[in-house]
Amino acid sequence: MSLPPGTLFLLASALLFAIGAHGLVTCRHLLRKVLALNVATTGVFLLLVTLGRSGTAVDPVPHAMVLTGIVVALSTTAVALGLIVRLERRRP
Amino acid sequence: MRQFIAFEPCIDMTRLADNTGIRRFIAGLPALGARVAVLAAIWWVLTGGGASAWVWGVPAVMVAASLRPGLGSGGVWRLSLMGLLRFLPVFVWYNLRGAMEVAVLAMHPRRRPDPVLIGYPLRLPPGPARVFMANLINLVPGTLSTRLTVRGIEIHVLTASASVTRILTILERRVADLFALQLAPSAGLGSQR
Amino acid sequence: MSLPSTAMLVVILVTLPLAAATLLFASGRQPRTLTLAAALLLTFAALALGFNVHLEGVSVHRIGGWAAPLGIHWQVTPSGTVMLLVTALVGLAGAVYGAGYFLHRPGPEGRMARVFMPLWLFAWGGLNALFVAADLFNLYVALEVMTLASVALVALSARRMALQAAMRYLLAGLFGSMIYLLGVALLYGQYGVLDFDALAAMLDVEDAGSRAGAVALTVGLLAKAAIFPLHFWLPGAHGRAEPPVSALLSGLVVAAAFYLLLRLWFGPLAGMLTFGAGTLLGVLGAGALLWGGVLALLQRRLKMLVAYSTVSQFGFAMLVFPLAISGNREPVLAGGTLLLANHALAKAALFLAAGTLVRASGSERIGQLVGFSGRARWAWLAVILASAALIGLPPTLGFSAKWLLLQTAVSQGAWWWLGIMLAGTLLTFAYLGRLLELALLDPAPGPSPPPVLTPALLVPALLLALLACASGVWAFDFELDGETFVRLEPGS
Amino acid sequence: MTVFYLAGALFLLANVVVALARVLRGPTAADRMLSGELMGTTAVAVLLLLYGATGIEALLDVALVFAILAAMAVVTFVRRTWPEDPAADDEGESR
Amino acid sequence: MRAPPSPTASDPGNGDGLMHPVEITFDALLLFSMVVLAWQGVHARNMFRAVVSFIMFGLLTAVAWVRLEAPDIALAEASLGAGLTGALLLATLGRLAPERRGARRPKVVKLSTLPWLTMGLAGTTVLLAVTLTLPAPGLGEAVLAAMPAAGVDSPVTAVLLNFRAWDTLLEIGVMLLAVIALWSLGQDVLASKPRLPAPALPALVRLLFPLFVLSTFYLLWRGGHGPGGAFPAGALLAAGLVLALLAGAQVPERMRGAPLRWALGAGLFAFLVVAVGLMWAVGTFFAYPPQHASILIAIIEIAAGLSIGVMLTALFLGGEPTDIKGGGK
Amino acid sequence: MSMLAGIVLIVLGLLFFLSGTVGLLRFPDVFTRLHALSKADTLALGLVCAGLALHEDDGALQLKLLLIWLLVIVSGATCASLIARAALAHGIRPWQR
Amino acid sequence: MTAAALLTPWLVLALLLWPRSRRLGLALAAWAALPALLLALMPGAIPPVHLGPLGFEADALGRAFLLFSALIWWLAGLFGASWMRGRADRLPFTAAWLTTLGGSVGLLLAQDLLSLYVCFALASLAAWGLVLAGEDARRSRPAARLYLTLMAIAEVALLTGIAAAATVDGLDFGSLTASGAGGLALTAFALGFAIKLGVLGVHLWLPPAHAAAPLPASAVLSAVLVKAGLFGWLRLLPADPTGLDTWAAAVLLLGFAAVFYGALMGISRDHPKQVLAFSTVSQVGLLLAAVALGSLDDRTVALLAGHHALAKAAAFLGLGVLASASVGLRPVVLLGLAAAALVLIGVPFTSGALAKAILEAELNAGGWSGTFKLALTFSATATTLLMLRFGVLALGYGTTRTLTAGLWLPWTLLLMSMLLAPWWLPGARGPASLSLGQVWPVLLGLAIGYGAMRVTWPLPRLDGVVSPVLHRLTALRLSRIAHAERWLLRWTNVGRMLLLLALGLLGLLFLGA
Repeated sequence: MSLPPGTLFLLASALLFAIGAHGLVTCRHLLRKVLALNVATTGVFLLLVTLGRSGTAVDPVPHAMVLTGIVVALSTTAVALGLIVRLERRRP
Repeated sequence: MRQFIAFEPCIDMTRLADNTGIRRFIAGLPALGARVAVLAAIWWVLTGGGASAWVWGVPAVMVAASLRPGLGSGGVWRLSLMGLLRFLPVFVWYNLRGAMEVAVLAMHPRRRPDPVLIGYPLRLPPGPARVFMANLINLVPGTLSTRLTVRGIEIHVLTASASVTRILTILERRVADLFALQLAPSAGLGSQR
Repeated sequence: MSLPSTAMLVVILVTLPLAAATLLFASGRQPRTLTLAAALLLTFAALALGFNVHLEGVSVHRIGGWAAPLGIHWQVTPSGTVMLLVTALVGLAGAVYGAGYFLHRPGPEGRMARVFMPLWLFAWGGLNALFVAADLFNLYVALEVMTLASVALVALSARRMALQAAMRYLLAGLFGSMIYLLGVALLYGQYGVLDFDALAAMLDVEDAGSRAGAVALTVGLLAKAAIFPLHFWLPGAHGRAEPPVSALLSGLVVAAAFYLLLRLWFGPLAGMLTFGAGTLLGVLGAGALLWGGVLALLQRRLKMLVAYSTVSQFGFAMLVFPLAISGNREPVLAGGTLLLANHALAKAALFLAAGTLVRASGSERIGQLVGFSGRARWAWLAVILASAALIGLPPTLGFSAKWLLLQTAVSQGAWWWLGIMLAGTLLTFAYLGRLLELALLDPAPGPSPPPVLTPALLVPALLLALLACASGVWAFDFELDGETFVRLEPGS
Repeated sequence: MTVFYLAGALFLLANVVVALARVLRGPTAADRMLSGELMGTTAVAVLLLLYGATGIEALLDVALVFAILAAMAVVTFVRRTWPEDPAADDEGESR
Repeated sequence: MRAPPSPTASDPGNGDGLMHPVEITFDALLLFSMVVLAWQGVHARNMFRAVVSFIMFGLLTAVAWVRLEAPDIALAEASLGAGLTGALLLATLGRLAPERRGARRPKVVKLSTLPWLTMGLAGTTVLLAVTLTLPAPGLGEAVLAAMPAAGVDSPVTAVLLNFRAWDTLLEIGVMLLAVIALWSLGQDVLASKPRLPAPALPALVRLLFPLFVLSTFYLLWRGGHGPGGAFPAGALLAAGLVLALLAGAQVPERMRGAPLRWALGAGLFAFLVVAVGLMWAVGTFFAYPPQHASILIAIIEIAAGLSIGVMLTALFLGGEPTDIKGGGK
Repeated sequence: MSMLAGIVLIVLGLLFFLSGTVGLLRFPDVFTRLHALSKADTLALGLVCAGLALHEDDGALQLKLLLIWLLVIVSGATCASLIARAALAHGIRPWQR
Repeated sequence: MTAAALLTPWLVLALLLWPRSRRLGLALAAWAALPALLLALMPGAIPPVHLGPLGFEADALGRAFLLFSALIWWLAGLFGASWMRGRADRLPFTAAWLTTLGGSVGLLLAQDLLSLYVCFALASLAAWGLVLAGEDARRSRPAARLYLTLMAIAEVALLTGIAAAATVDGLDFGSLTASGAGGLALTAFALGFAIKLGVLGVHLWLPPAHAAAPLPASAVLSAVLVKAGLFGWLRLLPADPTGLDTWAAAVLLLGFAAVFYGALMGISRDHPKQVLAFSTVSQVGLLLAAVALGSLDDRTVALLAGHHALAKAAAFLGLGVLASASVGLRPVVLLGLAAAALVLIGVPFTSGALAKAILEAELNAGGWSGTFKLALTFSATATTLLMLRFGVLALGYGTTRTLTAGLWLPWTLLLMSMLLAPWWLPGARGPASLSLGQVWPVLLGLAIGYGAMRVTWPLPRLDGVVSPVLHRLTALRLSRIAHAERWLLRWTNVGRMLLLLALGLLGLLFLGA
């Protein structure tokens, strides 16, 4: 077994990104879109950390970026969910 | 039996201002002390001690001991040490046995569960002990509490057999010991449903 | 009396909006004096910054005193300063307008009045942070602040259509940010730096991963800037939002995403832009120009027309790419920045005036707008002036901007782009002419007790439009001297 | 020893993957929720085993956070998604 | 007697050390199930199934962070992903009209180029990324070199609250902004009022709540020298508060209005005060004097942590708390 | 010695986890599946914790493992009740042979 | 003085903005052209004026055009003040009037490309408002739209030309002519000015706009603004047209084609304003021919332009006076109209005859073939026919108003200046001597006209066929576009686009390297 380091994670992150991006544009239900977006974002985060690992010392900057990204993603998700609920209430 | 831990009451922030609040606060001081002690112990477990940890720990424990989630009082937890000693082995044994039973039932190629709902009239007085008991039932062999009513408890039994009632009776007694309570007179066996 | 230092001004520009927004939110009331004081202070700070930059040129500030790749830098570039200045002007105008617009509205609009200003300030702060940022990830966060505030502002109008548009906008914005972040990840994985200067120094323009990263950054920003085939979220969001909100979104938020494109491609990624890629971006611009123009021509609602005109105008801005690849970049970039500034002022004025007209008419349909009468005439005047600026009639800022681009196209012999620009200008003529024609020919009577149009609803739009028209003289003069004031790459 | 821990974690992971079938099959929402709960408990165990393998103490904290939040999803589910009000009880396909 | 960390086996991606087959299998299985769950989370026929799948996906993501030696992220993912995101999604699902959350009509499978193209592009991108040729030093060394002056021992905390504190400030801003945005939509919608729960739930919350508070402080304390810090701490606090709300608690009446809003704004405000105060005192934005760095960072961390807790709870509430008279207590 | 005991405990725990999963898949209805989870899995986690604690020599860490287990037990037991109760309230009748 | 001429219209315009000063502004609007007139009449050199980057100076060519332009602006303004009295849209009309006036004066004084362009744009676009103010909305609206469309094209063409010229030569007129602008600039200027001038082929806007606009507006449109196109042509096209030589014949041909085409179309109309409009198309053909000859000096061209401007303005305004005159006065007014018609036809002792004589002389001097001379001769026949048609229609023009001094006084002044034009217009040399060659084509025309009045007019109206078809086609396309937009707004397609875009961009980044 001589996979280059992190290959599996890179592959998975690409798949997650693809699934999320595809889901975002194809799904009609808004909740699904939000979930898809989160999946894709997770893919990007994985990519960021995996790519940031190839140096010699552990690089904390990608970790910090992902932490920030996670919080941002959660905040935006909350807003999206709030909007979905509001839209639901104003359904004609 | 010596009182061991008393969790309630603690500071009710919303009532701190009025007189009764202060009086209650003073009355609750020992309980608060017990709470602080337990939380401090947990803090030690979490941090592994050390001076810097206690710089944070003291305020943390104070805050944790004094904040309440605003769900009203659940009653006083007065636990007895002897009761605990008597309770623990029973619990560990039943838990192990319950898990074994489920495991066997799940893994055995032919045996299937034969579930039934029964009612079990609790003899424990209402309060934390009842809730404790209801949760405990989920961990012991073959039983799952579904509803806690005024009269008793509704239990889902995995495999109907007489041993269930026996186990429950023993368990109830041990819980009573743990909480230093007296059981009400027996109300007979649970009825099949 | 000397001006505060550039660093101090930047700190004021980026933190004051956030602080004021937090204060406003926390206090829960709508102290208009505080709001307007903050807006005025920000405007003065931007003006002072513009003056400083004029004197001193590009300056770089280390946040926290940390050196190049570790810490975050602010870079005050001349083009960024132009954007900061325009943001301040539009921001101030919008704040005044908003204070008047949301006043005295019963029902849920009371909530609007309370929430509008904090959100507005957040958006303002995000924009300011974006225009001084020189760090890939910091830009991401600033973009998110801007996007989220914009979405919330769109949703402020609680009608279902607006909520739907807000949702679509949110998803599109987040999608764009995510793709942008993907690009950041790829570039960081390659070079381990986020700072623009460090990246520019290390960039290997032949490298595949870097190219992929650059593409991701670009595509994400294209979606955020609603460039032609990806403009799906814009008309709804801008057309359905409340007028001051539309002004901010159309004038500044979209422009910020586009500005970022310029900043990246003519900053750290400068060496990577090939002829083909630039041409593709130009083709997108051409598509946007024509498509948006034709659709604007087809709209029946005033604000939708203005919204599609935004799609079209950014197509014009996209032509910067093909023009800048072959030949002298500086005038083209100057033209691009001026175009953004012109669009910000004129479009904001147009939206603000449109809001006033819609209120005066009680209808959004173009055919049912009140005519050039009463106080509405001031709004019409703003519309006319802003239209002139958008079309690019002399002596507006729009003319100066298009002039620079046209001249470049001519000197390069780029007849194709020249033709596109001319066609786009014609389309702009057409849809704005149609608007003026319909409104001036068939003035509807308007609601019988005419709504009170306070000066707050009239003056900001008029001043912005006047500014867009008048500043052209200055900008043109400035440009004719051959001195360009737009530099996207500091220190180079 | 490390390999033992890792193998244990792998075993647990495989276990969970098998249990995913319950999420897919349902039939009630509660069944799916159960699967989620199983996943939570197993994740705690996996983290503990990974801690055994690597010795990074922070993993214990992660496990602790998982443990303290174990009830979160179920409580929300019971209180919000699947309210006890029978009138609102109309869960499409999940019955 | 703890097993000594073995460099070959504990280090899936690091440089020349080959990974153990068990590790590779573990990673493969982990990532495979993540991908499956992600697909389910997006495309499951039943909406509830999708949400549960997504929650489980979040759990596994936390494990994946552990595998990537990012315990900080794992902590945040655990506390946010397992706690609040799930709660938010489930609560939202509960607010959707039944026919909207139920089954999706079986879709006619159409041959579309879109998924394949998406996958292809993503794959290409990753292949490009894999073929990275330049040595990517990253900022690890730079961070290490700057650590003595950072005021904290944990590199991640140092990056978050010192080297790149401006990002973090803006990010707290995003969170506050999200709260304002949600509140601007109207009053709390997510707080439906089902009947009082079984006594077991309040009992559980009463028992757990002090632990939540304690763990919050623990994570704050940990943040100074290890994985932890304001985000996971705040998330944990928020989870505790949300749990209390779910168990039937109400936002205290005297907390409503201004006090709550000030609590929400406190984190951003503390950040701004420190940052601008340093500008005033030292002359540089966000430049901590080394001798005061740790105390200043601690202040920010506490304020941010508590504020994040309140903000996340507010995000869960989804709107400004309604007047208590309207409540069903 | 404690090394070996720990390994045994952990292996036992893993087996209990397996049985819980099998139960979750094989049992006929929600209630029976709840039995499988609430009993087998909590015990399994307890065994794993105990096994790890045996491999550990720091008292605080051992207690931390215990704390984790206790937390899972408390949550698991309560959640089992909550789900069962909700299922009943939802009108799901227990499966009977 | 230059500054006063330039700025007065704008100052008056500013007065209109406020209700308090509005009455004053409306009253002064007619007089806003007076400073320009004074400037044109002032002797000696006048220093240039700079407004920001824009430079203005009253040089010889500018003054030549300014003289008759300002006069007409002033008189038509006076007329308009009475004509529009009581109309609801008087205010926007006056605003448009003043803006057009400002631009019109400015463009005659402009000393660099930029100023010229700015003023052209202002004048042409503001005149849109003049067309819009027409009495019959059903006619004026499409006319105004058509006008704006073509003017927009002209503006864009001019902008292109200016940009192209400025890139090569800078913005000054001097440097421009010295080195000769490139082909692009030349083409663009030609197109732009041709549209403004209403040259055959791009004249589409002219007849409907002239016919639809209110009479005073028609007068300035036809008399001044069309001439501005000619002015631009004179200003910018190289004085020594080496490049023009080859296609001078073509332009000449185009000019004469316009003469007869205009006449032909004009006589098929049934409204006097329309006939006058086509007469403009026809006369523009002559002007074009004069420019194409290339050897005329600026003052002579200005003379030709001034002649037509005065006559056409007098005709338009006369129509208005006629419509207001009481039955008793109608013969007098008709007499005045007849005078204007005769001037246009070019009967001896009028400026028309002078113009014909000049053209003829130039044709001879340039050695052009007899065909063109013949055409020039027959142009008088064509004009006669047109004027006959105009006279017939004018006879039936209804009386709707009361005649006021504000209407007849300016007209009378205009008539007098028209009749005296051979003496006072710059470059005038007194009336040409009487020649038979100028009389017989007119008589021929009268004869044909007399004969034709016995039969109906069989000529088809081309524009009635073309525009509905165009409209259909565009409507079809537009609905397609709306449909396509809906396709673009769908998320799935957004995904596709995004993907294609990313792939394309990536590919091009690799390819271009």
